[in-house]
Amino acid sequence: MFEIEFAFKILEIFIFPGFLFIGIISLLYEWIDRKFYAKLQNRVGPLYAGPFGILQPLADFIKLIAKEDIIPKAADKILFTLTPLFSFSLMLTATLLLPIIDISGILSFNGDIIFAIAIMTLFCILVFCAGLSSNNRFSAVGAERAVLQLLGYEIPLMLSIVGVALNVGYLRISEIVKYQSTHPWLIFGPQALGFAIYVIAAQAELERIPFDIPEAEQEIVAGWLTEFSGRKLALFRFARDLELVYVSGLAVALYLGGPLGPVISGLEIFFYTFYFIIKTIIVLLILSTIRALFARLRIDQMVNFSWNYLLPLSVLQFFLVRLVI
Amino acid sequence: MNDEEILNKLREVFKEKIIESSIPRKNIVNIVVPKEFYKEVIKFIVENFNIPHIQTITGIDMGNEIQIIAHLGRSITINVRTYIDKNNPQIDTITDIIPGASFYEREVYDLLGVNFIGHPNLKRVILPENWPKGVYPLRKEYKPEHPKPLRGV
Amino acid sequence: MSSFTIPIGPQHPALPEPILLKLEVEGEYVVGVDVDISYMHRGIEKAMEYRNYIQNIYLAERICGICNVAHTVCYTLNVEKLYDKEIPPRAQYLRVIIEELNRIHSHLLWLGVAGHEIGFETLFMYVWRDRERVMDLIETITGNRVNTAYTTIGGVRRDITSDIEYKIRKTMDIVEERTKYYKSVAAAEPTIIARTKDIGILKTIDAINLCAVGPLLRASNVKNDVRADAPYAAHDEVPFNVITYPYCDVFSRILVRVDEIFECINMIRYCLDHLPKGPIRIKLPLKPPKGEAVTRVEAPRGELLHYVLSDGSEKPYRYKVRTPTLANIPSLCRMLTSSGDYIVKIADVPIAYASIDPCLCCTGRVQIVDIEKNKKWIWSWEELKEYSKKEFKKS
Amino acid sequence: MAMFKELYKHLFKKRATVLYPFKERELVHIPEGYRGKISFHRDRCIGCGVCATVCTSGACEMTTDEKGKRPIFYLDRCTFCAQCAESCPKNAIELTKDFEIIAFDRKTLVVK
Repeated sequence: MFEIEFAFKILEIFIFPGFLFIGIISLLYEWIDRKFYAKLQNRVGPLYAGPFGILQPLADFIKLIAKEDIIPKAADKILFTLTPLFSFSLMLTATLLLPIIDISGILSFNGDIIFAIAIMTLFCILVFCAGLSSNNRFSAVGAERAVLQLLGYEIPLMLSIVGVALNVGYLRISEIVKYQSTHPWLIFGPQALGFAIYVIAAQAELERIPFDIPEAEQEIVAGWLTEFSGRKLALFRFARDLELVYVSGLAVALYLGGPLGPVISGLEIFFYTFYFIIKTIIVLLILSTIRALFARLRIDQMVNFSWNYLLPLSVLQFFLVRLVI
Repeated sequence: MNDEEILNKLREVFKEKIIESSIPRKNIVNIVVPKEFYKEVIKFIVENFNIPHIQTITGIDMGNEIQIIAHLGRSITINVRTYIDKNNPQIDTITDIIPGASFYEREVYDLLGVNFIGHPNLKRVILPENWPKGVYPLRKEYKPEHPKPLRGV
Repeated sequence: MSSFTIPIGPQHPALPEPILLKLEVEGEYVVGVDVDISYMHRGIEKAMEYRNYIQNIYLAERICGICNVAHTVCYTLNVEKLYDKEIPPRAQYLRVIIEELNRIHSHLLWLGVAGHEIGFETLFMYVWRDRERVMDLIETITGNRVNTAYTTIGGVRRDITSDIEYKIRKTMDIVEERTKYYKSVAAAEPTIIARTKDIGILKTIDAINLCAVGPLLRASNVKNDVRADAPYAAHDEVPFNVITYPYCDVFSRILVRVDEIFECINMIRYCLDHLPKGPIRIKLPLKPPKGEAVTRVEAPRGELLHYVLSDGSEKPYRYKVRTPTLANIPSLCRMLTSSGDYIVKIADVPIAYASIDPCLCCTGRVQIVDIEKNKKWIWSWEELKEYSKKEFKKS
Repeated sequence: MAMFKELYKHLFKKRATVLYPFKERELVHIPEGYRGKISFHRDRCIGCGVCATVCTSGACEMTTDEKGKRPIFYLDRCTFCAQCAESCPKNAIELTKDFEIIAFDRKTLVVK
């Protein structure tokens, strides 16, 4: 019996809903993001690879893998080589926390929500290392900006997530999802504000307009990514896609009731997966709309914004939660 | 102040220092001065007619000498021109009177080899850094290698 | 804090054309700037001395792709002054129409680029889509989208039929509506205001002293426009307002350019209403008489000056072009340098740079023939193929 | 937030892009009088050589064939200014509406 369970666990981690599944939907989400963004701008978006260009992210990935991999002479070679690998594996591990086919993810333990927050910060620190290790001026400025930006959005992000934990009374994602199966979804209530703060902070975490300051193309070329090429760039981009899934999946688990919904018994896995995808896509579309709506802020304006508005709002939300309970 | 008043005033003040003067078209005033008085005349124009704007400085290779024209003014164009020796092309700078003339003087320096005495930053502005010294593209003796387009397929 | 240099350019995503801004940077603050504009030199002034006056129309047009009409209008007006002949009024009106159309397309292009520089991709996409209507109109009138080749020595080359006139009026209505919308967006969108207000300040006194021209000068609250000060073509008959704004920053440059689009639209409508009848061009001989002429026109980027010295032959003895961007570069250096309370950050450099609407291919015009003595600058086709094969095998 | 309404209006609008090279070729509108590829009428030409004189880019060169002098056009250098067509006294040169002149070999871009 133990062997079969073990084999199932392996299958879960590697095939479904583990690495393979996550990898496929992360590429799919990149496509949705690009296509929707293009649609909002009255453009076409990816078009030629596959039907409606659906294979374009995969094609980009393969193309980058095949390209020449350049390590600058002045770079710190070990760090420069390892940061893409670390960030990719970090994000891959993080996605195991997401509840997809069940109320708990593949990885679930008490206090995993703290782990989930830590991963986001850790990714930013990897970005900083990547920027510094390439020993390029643009990268250095980009890395510096990434950390400054982290100082801006990290605390509101944490407070909004902690607000959820406070509401439910557990520091465990599966418990939060379970709570929402008996109660209304957390977004209906004082947590709506928390959701808004989470989405804005997530946009900063993902470094997308209006918070794409660390890789602002027009100012510092590609920011911390400037020197990366070939496989390393491919891994970073894949890590970004995985992060997109992770961030939106976390939003779903925390505020939108996780993968839960009306099901026909016996087909739970199918329905849960379906609901998960639908809900994450909704979050994704919100993120894409924000991306199309704004101009990029300057780094000092971003930090000002989050300390002047986001932080007081998240503290307010914190108190609201206390009052309601 | 219209063009004729300006010309009369200039004639009145500088008298024989102005070699030649004319109004070829409406609102254009041409005066020719020796290079010693070039700066003085421009200073007078800038201060007395309230014309702080320089349109550009044109340098022309006239064979044995180089002609420098400073086009001043906004609504009325005053062309102050002077001739300098081609073998020893030197003239006073006017950047201290009009700061905006800096780039025009550098351009003339770069392309015709005119030395503007007193310019704070007389560097190359258009030619590449490794362009040979003493070769000035806009002088007539400089013949480009490919003045005509390529021929045939 | 020790400072270090960040090179922006000659190749950089924010720069459509090669320029090198050597920024002296302390952290995020820019403390000094050095500009190198020598990357786009094509030797047009020298090349003009080797071509006849007809050929030079098209060479002058290629000084700049975006404001090419301003260059051809300036060139043809300049050469016509040598002949001292009266140009038919209908041609002058048609020149105004095409020039103002060109200005609309240039300002819309700039608005899109400004959106792009502050990371507002959506605005960029929308503005450029609507600019296409103006481009299509220019194509209908002249036969080409960009290089119009419309004005020629002695008049213009094509007439406007009633069919085209109807198209122009219709498009003008659409463009006016869209521009109104973009103005409301620029005035209401907080991120645009945050990124452009009090950025790239050029005080009125500095703008005058550094001889700034065009929208840059008008945004610093100086009422100056060549079309009003020294009218050319039919501008003395066509009424328009000179737009000025007093804020002296990038935001005020946006407003100046957007408002100018409305003025252009009104001027085009006026021209269509009052288009005189008659011929559109007169034939002039190939060789102009001896003489010289200076002409200034208001290009979309500011005052453009052409100077010609003719020695009576079929080629000009000297042709000089001073483009608006060169005139604005001293002002740019002032804008990008922090001094006292005024602080420039790296993030502000692209939009401040873009706010002068730089056009570097206008600025450089000198021929580079050979840099090293033994190396051929112009390669034959076979040589190039050989070279690429060799390089390919090496790698 | 100023563009929110506009963005969602465009969700239901057709894209502005024309999928030109592979599909929707019929949507590419070429106006009358477009200056495209040159077509040359040998029978009208008198070999005066004005076109070669006025050509800015040296795309037009004079040669001789069995009927006498005639111009030859190199489209890879042509700037499509139509000055040659305008200067031609016999209207032997015309600019067509054909704008697709991409070729693998420069030799195919010669109008004889």
